[in-house]
Amino acid sequence: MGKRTIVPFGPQHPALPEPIHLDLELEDEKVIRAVPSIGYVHRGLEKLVEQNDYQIMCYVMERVCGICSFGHSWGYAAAVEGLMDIEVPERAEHLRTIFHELSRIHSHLLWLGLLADAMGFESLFMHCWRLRESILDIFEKSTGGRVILSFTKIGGQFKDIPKESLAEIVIILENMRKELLVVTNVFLDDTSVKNRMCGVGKLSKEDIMKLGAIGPTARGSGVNNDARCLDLGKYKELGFKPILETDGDCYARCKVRVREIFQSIDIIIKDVENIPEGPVNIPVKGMPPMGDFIARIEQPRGEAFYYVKGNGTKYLDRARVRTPTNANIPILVKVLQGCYLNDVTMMVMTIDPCISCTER
Amino acid sequence: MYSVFFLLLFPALMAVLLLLVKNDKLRGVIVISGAIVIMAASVYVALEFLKDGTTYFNFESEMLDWFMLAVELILCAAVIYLGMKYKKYLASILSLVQAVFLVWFEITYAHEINVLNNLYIDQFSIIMILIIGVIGSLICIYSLGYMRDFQEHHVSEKDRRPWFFFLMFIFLSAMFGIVTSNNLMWFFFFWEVTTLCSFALIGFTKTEEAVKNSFKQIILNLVGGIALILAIIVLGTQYDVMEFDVLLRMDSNAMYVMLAVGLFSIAGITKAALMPFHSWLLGAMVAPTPTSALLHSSTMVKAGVFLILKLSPMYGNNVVGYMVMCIGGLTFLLASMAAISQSNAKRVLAYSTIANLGLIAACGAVGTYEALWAGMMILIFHAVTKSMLFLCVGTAEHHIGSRDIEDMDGLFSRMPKLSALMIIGISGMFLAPFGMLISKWAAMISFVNSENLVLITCICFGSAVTIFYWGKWLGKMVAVVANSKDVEESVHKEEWVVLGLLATLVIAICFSFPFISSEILSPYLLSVFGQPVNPIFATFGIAYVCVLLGMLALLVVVPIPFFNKTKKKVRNNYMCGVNNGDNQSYSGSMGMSVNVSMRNWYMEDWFGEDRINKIGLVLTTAIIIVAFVLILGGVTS
Amino acid sequence: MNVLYLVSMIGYIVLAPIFGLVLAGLDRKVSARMQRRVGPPVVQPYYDVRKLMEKDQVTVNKVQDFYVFCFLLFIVITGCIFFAGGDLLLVVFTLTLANVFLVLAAYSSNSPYSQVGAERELYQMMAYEPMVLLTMIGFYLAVGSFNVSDILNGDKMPIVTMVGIFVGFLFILTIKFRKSPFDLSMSHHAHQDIVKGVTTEFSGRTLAYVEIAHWYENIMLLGIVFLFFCNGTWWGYVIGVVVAAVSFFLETFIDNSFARMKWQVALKSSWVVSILFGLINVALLIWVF
Amino acid sequence: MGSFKIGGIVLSSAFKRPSTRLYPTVPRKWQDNTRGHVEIDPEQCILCGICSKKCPADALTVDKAARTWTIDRMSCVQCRSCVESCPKQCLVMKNEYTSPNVKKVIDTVNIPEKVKKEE
Amino acid sequence: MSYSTKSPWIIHYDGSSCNGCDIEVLACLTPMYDLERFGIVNTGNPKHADILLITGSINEQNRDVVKQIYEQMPEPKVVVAIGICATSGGVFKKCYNILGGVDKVIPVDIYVPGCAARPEAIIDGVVKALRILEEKSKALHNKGGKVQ
Amino acid sequence: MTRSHEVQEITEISYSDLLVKAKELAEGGYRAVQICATSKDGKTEMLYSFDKDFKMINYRVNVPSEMRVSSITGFFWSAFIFENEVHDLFGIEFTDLVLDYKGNFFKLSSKTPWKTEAKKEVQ
Ligand code: NFV
Ligand code: SF4
Ligand code: SF4
Ligand code: SF4
Repeated sequence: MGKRTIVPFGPQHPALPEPIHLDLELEDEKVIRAVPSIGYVHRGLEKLVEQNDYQIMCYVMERVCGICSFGHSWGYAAAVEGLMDIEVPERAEHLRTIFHELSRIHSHLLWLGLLADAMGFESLFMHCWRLRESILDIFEKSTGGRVILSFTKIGGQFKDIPKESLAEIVIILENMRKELLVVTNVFLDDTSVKNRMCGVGKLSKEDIMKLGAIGPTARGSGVNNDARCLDLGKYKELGFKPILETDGDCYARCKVRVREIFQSIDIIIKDVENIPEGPVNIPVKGMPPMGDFIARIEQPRGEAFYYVKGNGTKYLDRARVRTPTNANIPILVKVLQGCYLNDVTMMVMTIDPCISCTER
Repeated sequence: MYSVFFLLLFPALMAVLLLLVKNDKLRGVIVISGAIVIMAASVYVALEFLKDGTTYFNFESEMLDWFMLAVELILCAAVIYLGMKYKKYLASILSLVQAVFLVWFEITYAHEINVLNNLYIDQFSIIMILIIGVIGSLICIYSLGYMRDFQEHHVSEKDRRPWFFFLMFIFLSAMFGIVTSNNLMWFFFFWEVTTLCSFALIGFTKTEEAVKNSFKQIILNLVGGIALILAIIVLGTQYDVMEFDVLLRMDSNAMYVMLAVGLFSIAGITKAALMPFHSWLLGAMVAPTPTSALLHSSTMVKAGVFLILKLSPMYGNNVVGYMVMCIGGLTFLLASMAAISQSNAKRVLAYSTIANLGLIAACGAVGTYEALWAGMMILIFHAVTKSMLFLCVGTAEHHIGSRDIEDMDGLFSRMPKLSALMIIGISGMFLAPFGMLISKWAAMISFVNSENLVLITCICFGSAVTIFYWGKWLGKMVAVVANSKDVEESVHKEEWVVLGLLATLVIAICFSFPFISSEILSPYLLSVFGQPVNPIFATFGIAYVCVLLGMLALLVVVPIPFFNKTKKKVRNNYMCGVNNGDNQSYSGSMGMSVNVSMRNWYMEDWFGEDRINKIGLVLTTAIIIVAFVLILGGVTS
Repeated sequence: MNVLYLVSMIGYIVLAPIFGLVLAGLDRKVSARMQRRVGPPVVQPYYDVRKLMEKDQVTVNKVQDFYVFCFLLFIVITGCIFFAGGDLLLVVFTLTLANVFLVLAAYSSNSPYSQVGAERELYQMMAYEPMVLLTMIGFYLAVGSFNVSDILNGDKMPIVTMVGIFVGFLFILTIKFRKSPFDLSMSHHAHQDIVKGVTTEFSGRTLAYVEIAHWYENIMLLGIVFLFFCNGTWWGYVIGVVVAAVSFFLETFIDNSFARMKWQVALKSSWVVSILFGLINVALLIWVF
Repeated sequence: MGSFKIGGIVLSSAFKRPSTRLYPTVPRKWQDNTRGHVEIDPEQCILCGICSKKCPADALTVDKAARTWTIDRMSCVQCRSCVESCPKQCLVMKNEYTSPNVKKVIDTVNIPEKVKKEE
Repeated sequence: MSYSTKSPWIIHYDGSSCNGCDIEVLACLTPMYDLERFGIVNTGNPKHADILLITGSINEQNRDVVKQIYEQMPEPKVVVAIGICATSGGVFKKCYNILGGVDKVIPVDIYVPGCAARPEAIIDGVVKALRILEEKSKALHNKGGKVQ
Repeated sequence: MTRSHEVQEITEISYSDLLVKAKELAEGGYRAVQICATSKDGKTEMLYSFDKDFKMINYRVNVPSEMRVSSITGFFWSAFIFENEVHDLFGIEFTDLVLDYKGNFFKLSSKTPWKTEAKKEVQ
């Protein structure tokens, strides 16, 4: 009986939202070995720094990923601003925080939908994505784009969001919260959903620490490495506390994200109350100097790392982004071992690799 | 009457002859001609006695009795010796116990009992004779080619084929004896001979495993043998009875009768490899395939269920009835489950055999004419189909070098003809228009009619499980694997002939089952139960028979327009877009080219052999103990 | 066999696909509405099948078509036996045969997804088969006959003594309709870890056959639901039809309200249900009623 | 047991109006900010070429000699970089997107010479 | 009227995209836009699909994948390139690992511009693709099985 | 006006110290955040980042001229992903890489595209 079923999983696969490839070696339905392979999305966009000046590069950077695009533009801008020693206006920083949290909500809702889809729960998927549309409407209304916002530039934001619009965002979010409560409750309480997630894909605290996993994956196992605890953004002022769960299974990871949605709503509402008036950008002059700079930001999927290296011209030497998924692939490899075929999608989803982020 | 003697003696003669012949060609001629004669003789006997119904022969000979005793004692001595030699003392002890009982009984009681008829023949015997005569002989012919290959694979060893064929033919002889003995002592004699033959056949290869398993067989079967002799002793000492026909007319609710029937049942259960005694049959799989086919499909184990079916009128709603029903039902359910976890084709077949024997036994134990009808039908279909499957696996094994189902990937592309036969065989075991299913259907109806909840449960769940393990095997074979080589040329002619004949038989029996039912089974049931019925039409109605036969015909006709005639373009399989241009491999991770490989489910966690066996052992042993406690306590119904 | 049964058999052959497709269409429409969508037109399944027929015919090997055709053929035969008032056990066995053909078709393609799908399909058969058999046995015990025609004209409503079995049957209907908690081997809508399971390698006409076979099968299964309410009177029939329709939409509702469960659950739960509802009900039928 | 949490949503949804925007039948109203496509006011353009340099997707070509301003509609990513950087503010981002097409659309705008002279 | 246009099933492949267009395609299937109104089902299996929606550009590694998916789709079939990446490579045009738009490896029937392509644009694109599908379907039946 | 960046702590260490430091950090419970390579003027410099409780330590290491670096995957298994990537993009060999994709991590249209400047120097 030495044989095993070998199932190629991806890059094109209906249950996989993204082009990743796994060779799954199965016995019955148990995964004995899983070898991942990526590279289907690798574009090499970091190398575009040689052709785009550091300002235009911001547009390129936000196209690292269409889901967390706002975060990418912020992270990159923050790194360049740090390098050039630019102080960003207070209001811009607040706006960034608000939009970043909005995109977290949209990303988590998108993720919840895909999770539901991965477990064959079509109607839940539909309802999640229906709710997500209201966030996209906010985006479109305020920035003109639904997923790629092009809202951030070096030195601040392109435009201001008027007070009324901010108030409107709050109203939309408050309305959404009610429906969200019902929908997310399904994830937390429904028997069939729990059947798929509880006890599946257990990751201990030690695993997480050893493999350097981050984001909700880590927080689901009780490890706090939420980069929002760092200085960037207005989180400290808003009294941010990371959300931690301890079970370390798919359910815990899902719960972290569900709770984060509500937390983000709270953060936004609080921020809208506190946002000061003022300019939203400052004119940027000069070139990035010699030297390098690191910025870290908490993306929906975890901490992202930005590194820029200037050389005194308008072209940077190096712009590097280490995205959350990149750090989470090892844990994915680990967790796939010994699960069942029908859990593979669960595992992949709850660790939530975003391949276009990973490969840039 | 002489024709029956011929049947009993001729195979034995052939056996002795084959023991002396060393030349391969000559042996071939003898085996084939002998087998044909046996086949012809059994058909002749069948035709001769079919009209007459039950016939008894009073054939008495003091000499013969002593001869039998002598042979039995020699055999016992042989077992005792071998047991000492291989340090299997349990076998020696059991054999000794048996011998003691036997001698004691012979000396004290047996000679005072007057036996009216030593031999008999009725419709049931006819069926058994046909099965043994036709299938058994075909297997002998098949063995010729198979053993030639076998010898080639084991060149270094001494050619012990004469011994092999000797055993095969003796076996046939003994089997004929079992199904025609009315004298219980005779029955016992033939019974022991089959046990010993099978012992020798299982140990034929003399490997360590073979020896171990052969002793497992002999130990378990000696338990049965002791039960048998005890039963005879009980009957003899209490009622002065030593004849089947007398026994069958007795009131089974009398305590000692019940005890005897209980002991007979134990003997039947051991021989039929029902739980808790089933493990010997699995061990028997080390033997050359024809042996397995002979032991498991048509003969040895059939002797066990033959006994139980024969005793059917004694069962029913009484303690032994329930005991055998529960054991049969549980065996059916549990053995079917265990079959799921097996990838060795022969073991799957073995478990399936155990399961079906359980079902047959359960049918016998229900004690109604419907159930008996179903049981006999299953017996017939099972014998034909299973022997064919065993032989198919044997042939496949010699050509693909493995008896593992996992290696039968796309067998359809590699050995198309053999696969076609195998597919017929497998479908014959569980799919609708084929005989097995018809009989299962009848069994189900009879179980429901007898309102036995345990049996209803067992058959419902057991059938479901059966679908799974046959289905996945079938699936393995039909998979179309491109670029595979045809390895069928080297199959021996004898093998083809036999396989072809068996396959024809499988289908022919399906078509002729209304005939078998009305001409053979009904008269028998009438004589046993005294009810003038023809169960097949009572339970099904002629319309359904037509429907089934129609379906069968469809299955023969429908493939014709399809095979190799599609005009469709053939494209590659879908593999997430990474195939390497064909269906054989795809480009996987780390830049490797990964070969596609497929494995069936075995669900080891749920249906693992050890787990199931443990459950079966505990349950069935408990049932037996409880039953005997009840019987000895005087509770009979 | 009387003429009436012949008529109903032909009626089945002609009308079942029509009802089947409308039901399938309604299913999609209602599902869509449950998801706050507009959904496709009700006759969408018809368009789908016509489209599949029109497509360029492609296959992965030469024998697959045969198996799929047999699947369709035997599903239709099953339905015919049922609607001609035939024997329920025969219906079950023929249905099994048909399903085995589907499994073989999937196996024959030798593709990993079909293979896993086929395996799961067999596994599901193992899960629901006991309950199906118990249902039929229940009918026999309640009405005294395995014949649909006798049950149809029986004078008591089987459901009265077969509530447990009815519940159990509804449970496995979820598997048979390939609806959400147990759409393991192939799913009509939702995405799946094994692509399209058994139907992964079917395309064009072959896929259309599978669709049509499902229409036939669904109607036949609803026929069994209907049978629970027959008592030989017209109002019994009306109740039967209504309940059959309701249970179809109940399945749609369930489909939309459950995630696909782990595969282990399918066998465990359906066997537990078979024992809890089916077997106990059968026991009651034997000993009490 | 916390089973069956979605039943309510599903059932009530079945009787609510679908939330679908019936797009092709009911045309979509755009937000003011919606980024659709870039349009030029040829009167204003001075052919300085800054926009083309600032375009991350290389969608713009400014040909001084031929006095044309060309946009490759199937390359423009609507980033508004050109709009932001045009010194004459002659580029605007319009709401409507370039409609899908069977071939790649390239729009070339002739920049009238006289306008520039007038300035 | 060919039935292909009444029941166009799609398969969606995400090439080297940024996910922006990818999720917009998915959004099209969800309640707000609901492509199923047109009978569209996201099959995820090339063997069942009529329309191939590709988002993102082509790189070295997914080139064969795209080609293979396209080949495994039975005729008649159309390809819709969604988003600027898929039409021309967009901002990534100059990247070392990007070969360009989808038309570099398979014939594209409809280009849907936008970064990200809006759901409305995707719907427009698919509706236009249906017309092409219809023509191809006719051609298939007239010429006895040969398209292009 | 705000300037809310974390403290930048980048230490330059010599290549020979790399494994020592890595071991130290691994034992201290740090996690590997990233490995970034930058090539300039034919030289490649690597930036290793580690983090523990929001305290990030960065080491800058200049790659030896033979472009072979010993892998830190012995201490930080998860770093295989970064090292394989750097290997494919920059052409740096890692010795003792625990999970070595052997250049098949990415399938690229040109080999080691980031190594360009080194090539220039060779020319
Ligand atoms: N990984 C990742 Fe992203 C996120 N969140 C990030 O930087 O999604 Ni595409
Ligand atoms: S559009 Fe503006 S930036 Fe472009 S060439 Fe004309 S004036 Fe210069
Ligand atoms: S909007 Fe952006 S991509 Fe489009 S032309 Fe302007 S600068 Fe280029
Ligand atoms: S076109 Fe834009 S949004 Fe779409 S994939 Fe490309 S970069 Fe992302």
